[in-house]
Amino acid sequence: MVAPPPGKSPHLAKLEQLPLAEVFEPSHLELLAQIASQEDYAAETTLFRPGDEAQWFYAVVSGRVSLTLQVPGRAPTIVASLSRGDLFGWEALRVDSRRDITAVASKATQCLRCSGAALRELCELDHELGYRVMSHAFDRVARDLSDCRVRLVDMYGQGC
Amino acid sequence: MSARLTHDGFRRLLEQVREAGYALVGPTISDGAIVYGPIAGADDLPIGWTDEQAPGRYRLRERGDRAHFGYVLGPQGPRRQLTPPVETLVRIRLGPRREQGPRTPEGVEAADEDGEPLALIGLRACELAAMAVQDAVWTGGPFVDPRYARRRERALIIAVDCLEPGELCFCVSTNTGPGVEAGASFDLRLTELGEEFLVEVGSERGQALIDGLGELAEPSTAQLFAARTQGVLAAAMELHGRERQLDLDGLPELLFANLDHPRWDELAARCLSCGSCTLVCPTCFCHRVEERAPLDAPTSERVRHWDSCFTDEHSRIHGAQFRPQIRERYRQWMTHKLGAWVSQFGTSGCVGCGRCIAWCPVGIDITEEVAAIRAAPVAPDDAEPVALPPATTVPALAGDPMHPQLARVVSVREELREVVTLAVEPVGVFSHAPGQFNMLGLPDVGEVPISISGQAGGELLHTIRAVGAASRALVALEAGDRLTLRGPFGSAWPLAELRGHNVVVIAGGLGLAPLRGALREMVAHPERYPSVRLLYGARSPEELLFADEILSWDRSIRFAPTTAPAVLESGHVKVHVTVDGAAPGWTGHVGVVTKLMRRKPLSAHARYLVCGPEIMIRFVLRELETIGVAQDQVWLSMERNMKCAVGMCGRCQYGPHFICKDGPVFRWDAIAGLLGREGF
Amino acid sequence: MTTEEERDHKQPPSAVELGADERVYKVEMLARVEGEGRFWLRLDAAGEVADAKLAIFEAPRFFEAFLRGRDLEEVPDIVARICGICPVAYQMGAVRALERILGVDPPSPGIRSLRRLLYCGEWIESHVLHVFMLHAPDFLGYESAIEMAADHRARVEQGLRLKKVGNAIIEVLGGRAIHPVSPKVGGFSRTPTVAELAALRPRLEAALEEAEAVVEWSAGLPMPALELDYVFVSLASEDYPIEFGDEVLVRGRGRDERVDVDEFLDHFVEDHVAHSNALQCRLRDGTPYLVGPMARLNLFADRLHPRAARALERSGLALPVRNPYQSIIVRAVEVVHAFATALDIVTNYTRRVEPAFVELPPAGARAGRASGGTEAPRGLCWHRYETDAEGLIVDARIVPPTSQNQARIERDLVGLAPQLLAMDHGAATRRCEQLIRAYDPCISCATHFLKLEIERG
Amino acid sequence: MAARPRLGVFKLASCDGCQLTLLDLEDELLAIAAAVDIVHFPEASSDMDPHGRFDLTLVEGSVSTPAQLDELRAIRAQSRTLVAIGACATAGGVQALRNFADHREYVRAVYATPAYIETLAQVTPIAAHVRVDFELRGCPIDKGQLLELISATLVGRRPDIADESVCMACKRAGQVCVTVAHGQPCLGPVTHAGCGALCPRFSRGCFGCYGPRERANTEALADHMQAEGVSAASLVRRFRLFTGWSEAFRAESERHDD
Repeated sequence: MVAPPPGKSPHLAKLEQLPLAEVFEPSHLELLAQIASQEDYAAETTLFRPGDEAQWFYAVVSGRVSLTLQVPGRAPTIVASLSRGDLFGWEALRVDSRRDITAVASKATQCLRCSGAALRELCELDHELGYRVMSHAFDRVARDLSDCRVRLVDMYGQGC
Repeated sequence: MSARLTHDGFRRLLEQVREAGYALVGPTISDGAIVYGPIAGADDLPIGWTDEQAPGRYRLRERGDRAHFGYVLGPQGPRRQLTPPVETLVRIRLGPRREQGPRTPEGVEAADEDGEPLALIGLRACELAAMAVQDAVWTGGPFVDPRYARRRERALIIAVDCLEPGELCFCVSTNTGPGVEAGASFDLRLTELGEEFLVEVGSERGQALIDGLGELAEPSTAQLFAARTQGVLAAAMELHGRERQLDLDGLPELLFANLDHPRWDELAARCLSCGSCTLVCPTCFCHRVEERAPLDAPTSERVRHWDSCFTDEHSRIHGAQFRPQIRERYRQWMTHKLGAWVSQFGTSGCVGCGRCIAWCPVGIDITEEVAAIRAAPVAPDDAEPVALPPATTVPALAGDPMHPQLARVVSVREELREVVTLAVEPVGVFSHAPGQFNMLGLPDVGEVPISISGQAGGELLHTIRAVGAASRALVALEAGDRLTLRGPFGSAWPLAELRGHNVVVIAGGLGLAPLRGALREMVAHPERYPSVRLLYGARSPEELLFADEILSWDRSIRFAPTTAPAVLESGHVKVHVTVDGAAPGWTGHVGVVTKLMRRKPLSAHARYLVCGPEIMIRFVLRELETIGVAQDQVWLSMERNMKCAVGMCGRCQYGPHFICKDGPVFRWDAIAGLLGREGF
Repeated sequence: MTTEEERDHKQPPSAVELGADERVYKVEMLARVEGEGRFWLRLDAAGEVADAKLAIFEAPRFFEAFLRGRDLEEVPDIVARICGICPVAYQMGAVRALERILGVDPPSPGIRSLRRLLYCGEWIESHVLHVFMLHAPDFLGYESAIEMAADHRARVEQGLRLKKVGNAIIEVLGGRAIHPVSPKVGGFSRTPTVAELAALRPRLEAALEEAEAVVEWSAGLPMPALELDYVFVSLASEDYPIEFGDEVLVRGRGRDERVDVDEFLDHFVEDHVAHSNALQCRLRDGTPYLVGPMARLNLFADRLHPRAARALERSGLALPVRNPYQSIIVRAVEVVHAFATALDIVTNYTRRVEPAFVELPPAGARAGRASGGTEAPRGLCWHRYETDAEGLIVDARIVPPTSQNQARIERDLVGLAPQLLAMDHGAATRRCEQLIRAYDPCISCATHFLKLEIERG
Repeated sequence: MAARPRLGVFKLASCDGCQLTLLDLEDELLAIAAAVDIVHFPEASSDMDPHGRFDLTLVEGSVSTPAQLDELRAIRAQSRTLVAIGACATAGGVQALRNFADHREYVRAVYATPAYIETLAQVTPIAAHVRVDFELRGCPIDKGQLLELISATLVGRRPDIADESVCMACKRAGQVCVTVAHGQPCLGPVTHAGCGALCPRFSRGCFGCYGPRERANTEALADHMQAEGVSAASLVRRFRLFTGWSEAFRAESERHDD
């Protein structure tokens, strides 16, 4: 187990208010806050685009982030929108991975972000923390996957 | 009063009946079977003939005596006479052919009146019981079919006791025979004893006929004893002793608990799904309604045809087939006949006549199938049990529910691509409750159920998407055109029950239309509905229905970047919108409606109204379950193949429910066991 | 032979290099005939016929092969499918031949008269269709009866009305006008009740009167002059030949010849010619001959129903008829004969014919070989079957009327040639097509008997 | 007035009976001719335009020669709504019986003069080659259904032609079942309705000329027939008739054909 470093991170308070705080011990939150930084994005700022190295892992504090897919020859489509509490940029949890989607702040947005490498290292050091990060991540990804499946059937397109 | 009647007396009785203005319908030999058909008199009866029956087998045989009713049962009961297999409901005068699309209606005429009243001769106890079942279907509910009612009321019934039940009879199991009980609905009852009949009078009409025969001998006690005790009771005892029985005890629950029994698969391997059982069954009533509008004919007709739950068409709705497998079709028939029937009509749909066994081309025996399931029930799976609600009791409505009015299109508002709202002006005062639907139609193409998406003064709003031929034709109507309208039908959103509660409305796609009336009501009355939230999902921002109106309910939201981001003080209504995908610039939510539900903390104590495609409803309900919302706090609106809209055609059956009559708005617990189940 | 070359046989010589002053009349797709065919007539510089062909490109259907191995009781259903216009002709020919094998020929007088009634329905339906819908527009200058209806609506409606009565007869007896279901070896699966036939009577009476008037109308149509020499061939019977007859009468080569139906193939031969998917039938010496209404009337006018005989007399048509265009009048006369015969049968039907069919010998005793002929609307239709003991078909031969007339049609085109030289090309081509149409050729029938031999081993 | 919809009638390998059904609509023919422009119908009119655009095309017959295949593709290319009419067009028809001959033997088949004849190895329904908008069944098709088809197409709705068993029509007609009451084998339970239960009305079993209905449980029917004494050879012949090349009937006949 890794002991939290002395001194409170300035981001801990923000982190504690996010829904993900529920799954972590206070000590874990402190550790996470240590590697996190707060970023403010003006509307229309692009956070990353396909091909970029997947360096950062994000949590939305306020505002909105749109994930957009660009299919050549077609207008770009927003496929998901993220708001307070949502996590994104999961690619950063994998080693040497790249982005395959565009993330844009669709209005003035504040995020907490941490480096994927730092987070992976932290998880490696503290398996209890690692387990919670990964099971939380799994829960969110599983829900996203389920939502995606629902969208596959283009359900609103039916009669009714 | 009872009397004795010789063969000659009986012959004179029939002559009298004919002279009294009745058309005689009685058993007569045709194509190698004894069928009910028009007869001229007693000579046309199958005197001296009987029938031998076995599963999938029927043969005539000479008896060697002069018995007039010495046979068991023909292939079809009097259902044929009371609800003809093909019957015109209304005629609609048509306007001129137009450049495009169907002709519009100009007048509605009732179909022709019947001719002479019928005298139904030779009906057995099981057939009287079947008639009572059909009475419940056609005349016992909130709607009355005037055609059936008229024929039934006018028909003279001469019933006959069964003294020699057939091989396939099991009426003692269903308590519908073999003797015709004194209280049954007959004008005269005959008991055939050798060369004469005992006749019992059951009505004034019957009495008058007997009186017309002059002085008749009264039966002795010994004769009465021979008829009732030795005859009927002995027949009943014999039936009791037989192997073929149908144990009705707890049968609805047993069948609905065994929807996944392997026996259904075994059945499906043998069943031809030909529909014969349903069309020989004296209580089946399913039908389809067709538009008959031949080229350039000046009128079109709405015609009903006997249909069957074994046909493809019966459970089809623009492209979707709810019961594609034979297994599901047979299961539908049996669970309805022996199960749901009880909750719908207060009686089993089986009267033990054995016709479905005899006339099944491969001899499937319903009693055997039930026995097999009863002998080895499978433990109910972890799916919710199917609730079998008591029959709905709604006050009767007057008039012919199949007779449409001609309503005028006042205006057409294009909502979305291929979606319009028709403002329609009905004739006379029209009142409805939000959630109900109307049947809108055009005589060249047919009728479709369309929910009422609002009422503005005398104008009824219907929001329609062009998906099938009929809806496409409706969408193409213009102001001033006329269409046929029947309604309002179905259940409504429980607005009264919602008072004082926080209400969450979850809608998807066009599912907002049936909810709009309720939402308008709640928006207008903050004092009754302290908090109203609408979660609405659509495919894209362009496909958000009623966008302007939604905006007016909650000024804090904005749909499109063009809308000014002015945040007004929100009232008691809060609207959240999500889309499946959007072009850049959209600042609203993207994702399915269930994701939106997770994002907006929802209360376990609120009341929920849900409408949208069935698949969305299922996911929404799963989410509500997670939150811990009780089933009695959720109402949802279902869609199926509504055709008659009054619970008579059988097409929109959903387990024990008729969606048109018991729905479309259901409380979750009523249909929880059925949602997402294959074959329903 | 390559595919290219093969096709050439059925193609008109449009691509063929024409010599100077050669003339070609051709129609790529014959209209208002049943089935698909084309013709061409090529005249050389001297105006002599170089080539006259009726090419039938309707796809062959190999019926005789399908029949092999089928139960003889299935034959009436199968042969009906040879032709949608004259299914009854095939059914009746088949049951005659098969009943002769089984020794139940005819099953009973009642069944025979119901068969004649059924056949009358088909004659009416087929002839009326031809007279009003297919042929008459030629004489009045229309492309179709539908176009003709714009100016002659009452006439076209009359045709439809008469045709409907013909169909009604078939429907009462056989269920449906096309491929009726009741005819069977040994009789019918079901015979009509007295009431069912009686219901036809008023319609037949009215139709008969109308049909008599049609004869006069047809005789008044403007008709091209043409006189040709024919050998006439028809089934012979005690009556005007329809559904029954055991001999074939040949007239036109000196003394009348009579041929037993069982010896038909000893006197008539079928050949496969390159330009046609149908077999061509000729007399053994190669002479083309004519079957159909003109042949029947010329041979048996004395056996016409009196009302038809009177109608013929009133029409002024002189016998023997040798102008093929006049066949429209002959058909109209036969329609009267059919209506009058049908009315007699219906009037005399006072007891339902029962049993509807006679029992056939049991399986194991059904072997044999026999022929049967009937007079289809278009002429003699001849069948021969061989069965094994179980009653399965071992061999089947069917000679339909149109393959018999095919060689004769080509000969007619040759006979027409001298008239064409003086006409403009379009008119001459139309005249040729009209000549072919006068035969009411049933091309779909004609093509279905190419033999499919399977070499085994 | 807008141009009338253009109707084309074509035939491939067939007996002409289905297109004759159009001419057999004696009471409605002139009304149809008024409502649609009959552009191509060689059996009825010499005014032919096979190259037009067709709003409704009726095709009779099955594909049995290379030329027919070319023609069919050309017809499809010009047609808005293409309807296959009859057993030949929808199931191959009686001529598809030759498909059951052993193929190797078949290619060595000898005709009277084989070189003159061109045929494809197999006779096929038209849906095997081109998209078909609707299949009107029957050998022959039913007049009433044809009229319904035309009426429906003119107003843009799907024809109200139920894919249900012959038993449904038979029972509605009040006909006594020939199987149950007379022991006659009958294909009615597995056959598409439309004929009005004609054969049972004429005291005989259905022989399947409308082809299989949806969910045709041919196996159950054949097993039952066999139990009642129908031989395997007879079962093969019963399923192998005018709609014998349809998937359901073909599979069933092959199941009994050793």
